[in-house]
Amino acid sequence: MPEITIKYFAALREQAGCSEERRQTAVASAAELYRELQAEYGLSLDIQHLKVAINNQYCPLTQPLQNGDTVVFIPPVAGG
Amino acid sequence: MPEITIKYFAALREQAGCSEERRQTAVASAAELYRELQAEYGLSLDIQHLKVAINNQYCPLTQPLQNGDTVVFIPPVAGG
Amino acid sequence: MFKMFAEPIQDGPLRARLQSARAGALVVFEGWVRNHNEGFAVEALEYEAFAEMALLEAEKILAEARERWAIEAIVGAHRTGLLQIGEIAVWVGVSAAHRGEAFAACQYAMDEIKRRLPIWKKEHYRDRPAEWVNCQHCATAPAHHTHHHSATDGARV
Amino acid sequence: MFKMFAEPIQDGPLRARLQSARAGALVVFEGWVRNHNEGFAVEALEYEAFAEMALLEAEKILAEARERWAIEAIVGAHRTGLLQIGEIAVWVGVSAAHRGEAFAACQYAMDEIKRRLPIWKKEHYRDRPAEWVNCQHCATAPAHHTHHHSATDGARV
Repeated sequence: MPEITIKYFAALREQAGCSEERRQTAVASAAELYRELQAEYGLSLDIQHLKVAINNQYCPLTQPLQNGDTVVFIPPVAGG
Repeated sequence: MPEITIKYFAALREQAGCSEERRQTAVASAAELYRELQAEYGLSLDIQHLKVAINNQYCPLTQPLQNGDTVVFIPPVAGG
Repeated sequence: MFKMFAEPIQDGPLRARLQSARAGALVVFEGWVRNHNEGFAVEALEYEAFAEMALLEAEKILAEARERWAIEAIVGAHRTGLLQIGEIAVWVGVSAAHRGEAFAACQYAMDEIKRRLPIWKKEHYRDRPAEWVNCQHCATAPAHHTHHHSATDGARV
Repeated sequence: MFKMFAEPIQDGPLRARLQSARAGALVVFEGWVRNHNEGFAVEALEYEAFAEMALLEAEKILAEARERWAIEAIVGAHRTGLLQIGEIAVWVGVSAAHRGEAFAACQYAMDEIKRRLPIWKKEHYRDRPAEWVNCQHCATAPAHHTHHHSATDGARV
């Protein structure tokens, strides 16, 4: 199974209880990965409010995952 | 005759050769005063490019002058 | 040049990058932590950044500004960590021959920084529990809340 | 508050007036002496002000800005005397709860300062005699020159 690195920030980091993890997963897309994580950690943010970055590039949520990818789910931003 | 104080700035100051003077004059308005000064000092600025302030207030060029008035002819500004 | 600061932003080195004998105008924006937001008393702010992407995205924004306006230089910075009232959270400076371009480029960069950088803030309130701005709204009232990562909803400045 | 400076403008005391725990945004504009104007190499600038009226008019402008936008504070300063390239000729700072108001008020104040304050500048060029900006045009080519005290004609920033 492909191994994926996931980084968590802000509310997602607090809910996941960690800032980074590696996991083996058979999910087909970023969206499916989020549902897997949501079930495991009880993440409260609905996927419709997230963006996803894979290897530091914004991608569609339907993007298939490759072995070695780093995935970040990005909650609504509030910089500045 | 009324006595008027005149202050000069920038190009007008250089042409008049002084920054302030008092003069007795019988002219009826600021515009007439400027023509008197222009004849005396060869001031190069045309009156159409000037504003006039009397006692620190912008006035029409037709404003009559009173004894004790301080008159400043204001060339096109270029601050900032 | 865009920098992330974990310590208070020092504007000296940032300003030095903006110096130019050809520049007649400097516009600087500073975003300060203020003591209220949406009616609640704020005591402190905590900023967290996905720094790698924030820097990539910030450099894109500065390049866009340089492309769109005739400016001499543009520099930015964003703070992370716990900030007290009055501290500088974000800093953008632009030098240009003329002031119209400096104002426009600075304002554009600020709008885009707030909209696009993956940076989040947690507001610590006087009278209720701290919360991540925007996120809690999404979690608790998704049906009535349609900002889709908007720049203004819950934004601070 | 608006001040005239015969010596280099020190922004510390000006910025201090803008501090406010309610402010989330600070916009500062600085007008710098640049090394060229309308195609000519400039070596220095000389500013002369009708100070009493300049201060009266400047306070009116700041009051207008406070009336039109929800801002916390607005402060300005203008330099007089001989300035070298890179020195600050004019300084305007605005603090506000939100950045849109701070940008708008700062830009308005700068536009009006350039348009309305009785302040003049003499440009000292590398390759030709010094001249008072705007005035010489009026004197030598009044028929082709119709700026009527415009803010942009021959203006520096």
